Amino acid sequence: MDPQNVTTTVLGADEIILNMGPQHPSTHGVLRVKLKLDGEKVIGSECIIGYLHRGVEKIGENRTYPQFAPYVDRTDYVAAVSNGLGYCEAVEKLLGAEAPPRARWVRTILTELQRIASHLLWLGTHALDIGAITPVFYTFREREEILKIFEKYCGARLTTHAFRIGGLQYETYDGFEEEVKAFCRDFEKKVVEYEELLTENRIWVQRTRNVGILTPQDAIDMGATGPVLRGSGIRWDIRKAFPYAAYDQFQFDIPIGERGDTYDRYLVRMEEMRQSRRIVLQAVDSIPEGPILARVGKVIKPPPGEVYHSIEAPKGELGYYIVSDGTTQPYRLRIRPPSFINLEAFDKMVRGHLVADVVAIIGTLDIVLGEVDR
Amino acid sequence: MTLLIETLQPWLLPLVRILVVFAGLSLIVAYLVYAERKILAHLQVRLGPMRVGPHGLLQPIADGLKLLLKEDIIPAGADKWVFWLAPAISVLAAFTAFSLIPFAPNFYITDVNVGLLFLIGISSLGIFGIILGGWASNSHYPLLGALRSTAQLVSYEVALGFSLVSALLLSGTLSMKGIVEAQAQQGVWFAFVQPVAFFILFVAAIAETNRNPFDLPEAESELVAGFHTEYSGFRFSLYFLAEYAAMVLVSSVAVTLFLGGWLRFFPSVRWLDFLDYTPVAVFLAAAAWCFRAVLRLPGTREWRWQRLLLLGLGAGAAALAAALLIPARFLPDIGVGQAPFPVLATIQGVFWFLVKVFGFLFAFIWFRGTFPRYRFDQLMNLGWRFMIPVAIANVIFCALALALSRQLGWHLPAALWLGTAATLLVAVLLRQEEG
Amino acid sequence: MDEQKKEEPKPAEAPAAGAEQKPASAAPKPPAKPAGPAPEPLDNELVRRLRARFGPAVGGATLDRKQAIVVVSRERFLELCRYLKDEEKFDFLTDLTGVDWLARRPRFEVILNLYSFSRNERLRLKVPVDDACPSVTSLWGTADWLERECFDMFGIQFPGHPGLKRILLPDGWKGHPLRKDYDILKQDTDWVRENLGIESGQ
Amino acid sequence: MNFAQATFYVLAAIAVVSALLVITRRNPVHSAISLIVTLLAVALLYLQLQAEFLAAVQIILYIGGIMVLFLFVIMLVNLDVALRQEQFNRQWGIAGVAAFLLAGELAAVIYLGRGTAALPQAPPGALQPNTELIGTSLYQTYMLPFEIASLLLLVAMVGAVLMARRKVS
Repeated sequence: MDPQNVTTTVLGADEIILNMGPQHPSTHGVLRVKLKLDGEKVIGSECIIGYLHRGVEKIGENRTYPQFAPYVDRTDYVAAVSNGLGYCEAVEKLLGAEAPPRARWVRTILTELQRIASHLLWLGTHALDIGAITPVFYTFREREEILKIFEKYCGARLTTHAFRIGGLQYETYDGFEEEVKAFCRDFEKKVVEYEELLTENRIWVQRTRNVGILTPQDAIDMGATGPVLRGSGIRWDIRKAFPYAAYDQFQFDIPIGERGDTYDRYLVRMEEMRQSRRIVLQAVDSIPEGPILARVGKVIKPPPGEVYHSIEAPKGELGYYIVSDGTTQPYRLRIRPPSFINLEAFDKMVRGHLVADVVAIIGTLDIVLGEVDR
Repeated sequence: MTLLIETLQPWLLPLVRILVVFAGLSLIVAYLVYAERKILAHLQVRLGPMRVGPHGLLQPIADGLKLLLKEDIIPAGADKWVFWLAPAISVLAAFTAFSLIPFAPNFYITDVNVGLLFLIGISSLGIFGIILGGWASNSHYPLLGALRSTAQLVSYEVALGFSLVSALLLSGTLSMKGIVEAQAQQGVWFAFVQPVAFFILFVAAIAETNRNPFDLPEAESELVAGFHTEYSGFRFSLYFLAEYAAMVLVSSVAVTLFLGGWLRFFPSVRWLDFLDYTPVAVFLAAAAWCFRAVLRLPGTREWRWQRLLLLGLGAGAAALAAALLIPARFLPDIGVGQAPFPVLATIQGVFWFLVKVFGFLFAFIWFRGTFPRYRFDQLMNLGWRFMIPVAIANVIFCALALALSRQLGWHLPAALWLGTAATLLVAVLLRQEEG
Repeated sequence: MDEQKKEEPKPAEAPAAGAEQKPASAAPKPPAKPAGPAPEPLDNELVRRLRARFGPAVGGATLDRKQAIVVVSRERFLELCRYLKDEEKFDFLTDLTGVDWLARRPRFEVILNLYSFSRNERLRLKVPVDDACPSVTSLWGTADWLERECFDMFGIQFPGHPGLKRILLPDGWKGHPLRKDYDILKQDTDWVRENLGIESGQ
Repeated sequence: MNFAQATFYVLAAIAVVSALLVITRRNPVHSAISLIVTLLAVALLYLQLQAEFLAAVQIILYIGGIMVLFLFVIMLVNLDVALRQEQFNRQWGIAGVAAFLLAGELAAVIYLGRGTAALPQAPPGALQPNTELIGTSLYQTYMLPFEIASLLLLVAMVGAVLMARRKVS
């Protein structure tokens, strides 16, 4: 009963090539998508990326290990803490060092807060793309509280550079635990608030159910990780599979979806925020005393060799593959960007849907172009 | 001189009315934008415009000026004439339609015996503004936006038309004024005996004005700005004006047809007659609020102007309240009959009308802050597979109820309610079939 | 931009050996910096099975920082990948990238990071190549963009790839920036001048 | 010439000129706009004849409904192709002659029949409730033809839908 489709076929009107982006409100930065349309139906797509390419990996080869740490904040710039954690742990592994317990606990807390902040940003913008203009203000209100904690801890809100190789950059500030707890206490009610706006909303469900379905087989084939993979029903999380930081100490669940559609990914991320809160609460109650920095020496000079270390970043598996030649600079530094690889599944998800679903699918992939393009 | 006045005599009063209506409308539209920004802001835990004037009250004027002074850009590949013409059509259609709205028993521009039909006709011309604007821009986004809105408007106009029919059946006239009078005479607003029609009208009105959750033609996250993507400055402001004027228009139509137009709440309940004095009470309350605010302001020199302004506003409101209560014998006959307070009686209608219209507009804004956006096919499904069948069923049952009451002497409201129940049954069945 | 000299840090063409993910033998963690962890030979079930099946195509196998690395020759690479995916259940291609060993022959290494959900185990494959490496897009959909990126950055060809073209850099760009002989300050000035209308993007 | 006459001539001129534009414009959208203007002018003429209902229906159906769909379709088909096509084909000479003959015939008929067809002046007020009059004549006097006409339209509609349907494979 779609009058447009009917007319299009009968008159044999041409397919339209629609260019979305790189300047488009809902391509989340400078993604450019070329859509082949039949009426409003997408029959093909191509992502054109690289508008934000800054050669981060090349820079990595030309900086010493500590010098490069701030750069990783600028890949996925809405989850800088997670990036920093991944990089620092990778270099620590390369060195054969391990951060002391206190550092690992604080790292866990901050990283989980960062996951909440990243998911909040995703939720707000995703809802905005689908036309609900209010949640974004609510989510930013809570994200602000997290950013305040970051700011108090390390002086920066976005590109935090919170950790350093071997442990923490700074000792926690006075009242850190209380503020984190206060945030967690409030946050429980706030999640309910978002869910009230969206979860049961007929239009929201209609717009996200059965949109952008990614089957488990496809998800694995396309290398999807993080909430995208879990939304497709695969219970896999690096925090459980290869525990890092202090995750093996805490209890939390890995939510998964059933159908692999946009609505499932939405539910998965909402539950992940709750689980993150749970982890933070456990961690903040048990921060051990002790040093915050391992003895890694003033000059970071890992022995020759190579390492691949990955963490469960908010967007998915964030991996660092570092090859050392025994000097103070990495010989090769590769970042495995979750956004980049998740975005690859876009074409598979978008075919057969309408233009309106394209923005829903871009939103549900939760990409950050700084990381896609590096 | 007298000759001139005599020739102009038949034109003078209508002309004044036209001027008043259009000036008032422009003001209402400008402040509707402000109200929308403020209300949305407060729904979203922020403040909204605060800079221009106290609480941003002059913001609409600043915005208007800015838009007027901006460079007028016509895209290179655009069809200049059509590009120029399109926004004008939109505005013209939206504003002309107001000439048929009766704001009060004695305050309207014209009353035609096919008023409602004309109104639908004129407002349907507004589509051309959108479709031609989208086409003339010679760009994909506007074209898609225009196609979407055409399909949407044409579809929802059907449901809208059917929902109007039941009001016509009940009142037996197409004249807008006649419809309100019929409601006064039958002692019930049609919304209470035709709730389904009222609901469909409301939903279709949102769709017709491209408002959330049906704002697909200008869905900014998908089509940038839809049909007016390529428009800027003055032309853009025309579209903007047309959109908000259309909002006021559909609210006015809904109020006239289903909420008793200028009638106050429960017009036939005698002991509620004191409600007639609500305008006075409102002005007095405004005055009281101003005076209280003056008292609460700090008494220092730098607040002098604010105090003076508030005092002036309070005095003005109080004076208006007093003016409303000028007894009849101090005034020349202004044609309101035997009312004890002629000024009050004149203001009454417009006051209640505006109150109801603002109720509607608030709902529009509230929806925008609450709902996500429908997808195009969902919108079409909703329109064609649900709203139109239900609207048709409602018309049929409404006509049946009327026939029953006329031929067999059934109690009319009861018969109508029975019809409504039957319609709701149809709606439920349709829903189930879909789900 | 320190060029890689003679002293290859690492196993690449190192001898055969084995072990696996087991923390058994390898890499304790002496916190002191100079010693540090070092690569050591690996000889486990998987490697043995691979050797039995593919013989000389399987080069060195090492365990570096508890991570299994197997060097594979280009010729039977695709076959080996299929085996790994179908028989050994390494169904997830985590990452595919390259390393430029400027002085070595073959010059490049293509690195594949495989993961198996059922075994919860990672495996790193290294394919020494000069200019071309068989594409694995037929096995893992992920490889599409990753191989394009590898081509973009290193200029390694992937025969069998459905549409090998640049992905991060503009299509007309000259040079492959992650090669070691591509200075960090270098850029395709002609392209910049032509397309951006400026002298330099720095 | 009084005010009413002046209005009539102005509207008639607009209708004729825009009707000419409809067939001479190269761009179909411009033609459609001209057609809208023609229809609008005709609607205003109805209004002048105090046939308000007819005028309103003309606007709603022809302009608000049909013309919107016209434009809709025009936008969906590829305009560039249409623009490049010949607008007049080889038969236009013959068509012109035929049109000329027809016009002559019409003029002759009007000229010969002058006086016989003079309509009596309608009594004032007779046309007042014209909505009801139309309703009565449509649904009572001419019930059968009306229903036959609507049936025909329904058939046409069903046929169009059937033809437009995608072949389900």
